This record gives sequence, structure tokens and C-alpha cells, in this order.
Amino acid sequence: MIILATELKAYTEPRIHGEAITSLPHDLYIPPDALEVYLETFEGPLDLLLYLIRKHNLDILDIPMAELTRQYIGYVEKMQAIKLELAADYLLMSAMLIEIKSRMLLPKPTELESEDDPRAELVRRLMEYEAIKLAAQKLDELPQVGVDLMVANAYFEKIVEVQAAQVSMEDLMAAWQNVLKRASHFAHHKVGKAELSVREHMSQILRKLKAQNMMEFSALFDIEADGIPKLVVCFLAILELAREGLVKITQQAAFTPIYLTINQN
Amino acid sequence: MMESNNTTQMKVILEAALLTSPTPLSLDDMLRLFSERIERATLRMLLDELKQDWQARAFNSMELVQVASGWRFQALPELATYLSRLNPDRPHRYSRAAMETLAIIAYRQPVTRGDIEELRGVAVNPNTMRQLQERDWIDVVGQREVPGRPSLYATTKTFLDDLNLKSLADLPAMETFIEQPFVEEEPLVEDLQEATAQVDFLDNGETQA
Amino acid sequence: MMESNNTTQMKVILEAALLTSPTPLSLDDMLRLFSERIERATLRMLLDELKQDWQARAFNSMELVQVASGWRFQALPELATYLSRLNPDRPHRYSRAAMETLAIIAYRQPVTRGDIEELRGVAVNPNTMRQLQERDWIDVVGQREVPGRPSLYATTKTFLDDLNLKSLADLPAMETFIEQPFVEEEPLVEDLQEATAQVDFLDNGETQA
Repeated sequence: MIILATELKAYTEPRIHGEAITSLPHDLYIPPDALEVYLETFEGPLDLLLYLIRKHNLDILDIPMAELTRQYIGYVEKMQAIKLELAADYLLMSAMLIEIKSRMLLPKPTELESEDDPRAELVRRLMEYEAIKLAAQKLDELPQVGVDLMVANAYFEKIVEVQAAQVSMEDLMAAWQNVLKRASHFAHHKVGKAELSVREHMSQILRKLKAQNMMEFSALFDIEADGIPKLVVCFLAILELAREGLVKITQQAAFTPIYLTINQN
Repeated sequence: MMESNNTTQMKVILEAALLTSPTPLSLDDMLRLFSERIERATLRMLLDELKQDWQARAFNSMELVQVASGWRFQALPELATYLSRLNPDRPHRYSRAAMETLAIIAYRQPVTRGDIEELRGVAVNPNTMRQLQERDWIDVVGQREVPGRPSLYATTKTFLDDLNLKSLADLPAMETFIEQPFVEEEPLVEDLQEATAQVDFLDNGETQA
Repeated sequence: MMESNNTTQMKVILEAALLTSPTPLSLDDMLRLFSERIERATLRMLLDELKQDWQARAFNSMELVQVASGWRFQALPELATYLSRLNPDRPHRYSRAAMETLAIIAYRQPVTRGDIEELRGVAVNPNTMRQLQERDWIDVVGQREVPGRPSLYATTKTFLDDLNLKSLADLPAMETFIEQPFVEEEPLVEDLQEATAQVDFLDNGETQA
């Protein structure tokens, strides 16, 4: 149990070879065999820098330059085999620190403005990162639905209201095209708008005859309302109905009214 | 915060658990809510009380019921109609057979079932015809005077309304035969219309044409 | 069966809908509950009444709250301890890396992966992004018009709902450094002095090595 407690502590305080990182790493040098520890403990070089600044009051600029450079190169050489893509972030940071350092070593023009401080960019990044890090902690502390917030989810008997299928013109056309394709080997048709009108009138006339049993021929035409094309269509429909044997056309004598009935034979 | 050491507090916890659980809670589930040991009899009594509390509400929406796998709150049956409006079922689609049958009736009306079968090459499912009739998209307009007097089907006004058509003539013309052995020149009404138009045109005194 | 023609009945229907819906209900959702036309103002008034009715209960378990995508009933926070005993395998909390990524997207949205990497100083794990997208907490809202057209990420309404927030403005305030990491503003002259000393040091080192 004691061991467990120590291990838990080690998880929060990074340890290398069982030794807590307290003074480490003054020179920002991470021994390659400890790299894994760093990668797991810190969320990246910014995080590591923040840790060193906050916990150990590290002055990141008080680093022996020659030593850092030498270690940096050795580091790259030893790192070939390890998680290079992750370590690259650390290397980039080292390079950035070296750049800052070297720029500070250069003699500066006399009219140097404060924002030209080579450290300004690093400070900005550190501040922004720390703000995000704190925000992430606060976000994590918010109650989460399903974890510490339970939402109402009672039951109700769903009434299945069968909704009528929606049919679009495209659906209908596609279906008709299918029928035509399959029927093409034994029939041929030319279906135009006009023929459709005739067939529609055939249905209408049949409906009327069904309701009234017998109708006078002239009653099927509305000469006032229908234009000539429609009257012609209506007439064609009657002829078609007669041809298909669906209606019977009768006339008692010449010039007497013509009657239409549904063919009952 | 409250201790679950008296029945009122236990009822509050039970109510919250039952209202937030997506599945019914068994007695064993509910016993797990409390750190203290509770008799199942006590729990049953509390559930009965809770049930009655809700029944006694002046304007109530939910009831506590026992189902096979445990207890749950459910909306009163008379509210189901309203609640179902929140997530209406997606309208289902007609089968290919139904769509083809409908198309044949629309383009070839009036037709018998035999006509449809001949065109589609397969028997027509009576359910399909019933389905379309129940929708009030097709109806019987007569019988063909042949042996058996088969019903003649046609599309209705409702069909035209539902497809937003003024008349069947608004249906797209289909002359799509992949191969036509020969093209029969049938006199079409369109031709007649044109002819009449031509006559009118001439009557108007345009002698130039 | 009841007609929803008075406010009491409407409140009953609203209560049932809100207690049974696993997701928050928007005003538009709730308007769909009623066949009659209802003003949004009326609906808001009813919701306020309902909220107060529940607050006024002698022994209450749930509260009506408004979150980003609408209204919902949720168990009072103090009951969470009890309710959490029901399902020990609750959704786990995210890793620090995931939470930092989420925080950047939440506070700086819309952002690209490059922006996140720049801010955190490390490469973004694609699994982290996928995890957050699968939870429906973030999604792609567009592309930045730069070479490569990288995706722009933003947080979703579900993210706000799940964290019990009405809008992004309700996110905890961002804190910046209370104290600067480099406290002392070094005068230019000292810098120069230090620099010269450093150069000496370096020169010594270089020649030795």
C-alpha cells in the first residue's frame, strides 16, 4: 500500500530513476531514457516550461548556452529510435530558446522598443497556454450530463401514426419507365400528352356513367366551358370506350338522342 | 445535503432515479441507490406511496407503473397523441411493385388487373391494389365486358391533388422505348389541336399561309 | 380525452413531453405538441410557471432548466451522488490533452488543428479530435481559405447542453497570468551587460571544446 501511495505521488511529481524532478532540468536537457516520463507527465514543452517556471522559479534565460547547444545535438542523435514526432516538439522549443538567447546576445540598436524583446513571443505563448490550461481544468470541473447530471428520460407509449407514403412525380416516372423497359420486348407504345388526356376522359366518362347509369351523348360535352380541343378529346374518349367495348352507344331512331350506357353484356 | 434517513428523502431519491432512468428499475437497482441496508418491503411501500402521490396530483402527467423488468414512470396514455407529434414517423415508401402498378393505372387507365399483369409480367398483389384504393388514389370506374367482368381501375382526383397535378395531361409524356421495332404514325389529338388552330388561323383571314 | 385548450392542460402536456424527452426540447419542438397555434411568448410563460410549480414542491427531485438547445428536466445536483450509484460505468472524463484541445476549440473557435498545435506547442492526436467529434461536442464548421483549406472546428450545442450551459458566454471566464512569468522588466543596459558577459562565456566554451 505504501508503494502504491509513492507511485501515485510520483505520478503527479515527475520522477526519473525514482528521483523526483525538483532541481531538474536546469539546463532543459532531458535524458533520452527519461523522455517517456516527460511525454506522459507534460502536455508538451510549453507545459514543461510552465512547470519549471511555476514550481521551481526557473529563469529560463539563465541557461548556459554552450551546454544547451551541445546537449541539443546529442539529444537529436540519441533520439533516432524514440518517439521522434513527439520529441520534435521539445526540440523545437529548445531551438526557440536558443534563438531567443542568441538574439539577446547580439548588440542591440539603441532605439530598441520593448516589443522587440526576443522573449516577448515566448511570454505571449506561455501566457496563452497557461490560460487555456486553466480553462481546461475549469471545463473539466463543470458538471457533465451523464456523469454528475441526470436528465429526465421517462417512458411514454409511442403512438405509431402511419404516415401515408410520399410519392413524387420522379418516383412515378421512374416506375413507369421501368414498366416500359420491361414491356418493350412485346409491345410498343407512344404515350403522349394527348393520349393521356383521352385516357383521363375515358375514366371520367366511365365514372359519370357509373353514377347515372345512362347519359345522353350531348350531356357528356360542355360546349360552353370546354374548348374545341377538349371536346375533341372527349369525343375520342367515347370512341375509344366503344372500341374497347366498355360503353354501349344506342339510338332509337335517326335524329333521336344518342344514349351511352356501361356495357352490361 | 439531505441524508436518506427518512422516507420522504428516500422518496425524493427514488423519484429522481425513476424519472431519469431510460429503462425500468428493478428493486435491486433501487436498493443500490441507498448506502443503508433497506428492506425490500420498505422499498415496495415507498414505491406505492410515490405512485399514490402522483395519482393525487391535481393535474398529472405521469404515472408510476410496474412492468416486467421493474418500475418506471410513464406518460399517461391520453397524452401519447401529443407526445408522438414530437418525433413523427418518417413516412414509409411504396414498394416498387406498388409504384409500377400506380404508374400503369395513371398512364393506361382505365385498366384491369389483367392489363397490369400483362404489362408488368407478374401477378398483381391484391394488397397493392387495396393499399392504393385505401389511399384514395385509384378506384373502380367500371367493368370490362369480357368474361369475368374484371374491374377497371383509374386514378382519382385525390391522386392528382396529392401529386400536385391539374390533370393527367400534366404527367410527363413518356415515349422512352429503348428500341421501337417500327414507329406507328397514329393521329394524335395534338395533331388535331394543331389542325384546329390552323383552321382558326386561316379563318382570321390570314391568306398568306 | 382532454383538449389542450387551457393553460393547465397545456402545462400537463409540456411536463409529460419534457419528462420523457431524452434531449432538450426547443420552443419549436414544443409548439409541435399542440395542434393549435400558440404564441412563443405564451409558451415561455407556461415554461416559467412549470419551473416555478416544481420549485414550489415540498419535496422536490427535479428542476426545469434552460440549456443551449432548449429546455429539460434534470435531477437536482445534490441527488447526483445517489443516482450515480445506479450506473457505475458512467462516461469517463477526458484526458488532459483532450480537455486542453476542447478548451482551445471552445474559447478560440473556430480554429484549425494547426491553431491548436500552435497554442499547445504539441501535435494534436487525431484520436482526440475523433473522440470529441464522436461525442458530438465539436464539429467542422468550414475551411480556412489558406493553402490546404484546413477544417475549422467549433463546439456544438450538445457540448453546451452536456455541460449545462445556455451559451458560450456561460463558459468559465478565461484567466490570464496573475503574475508574468518574467517579473522583472530588465533595463536595456543590464541586458547588454549580461549579453556581453554571456558572449565571453560562450567564447570561452567554444575554444575549450
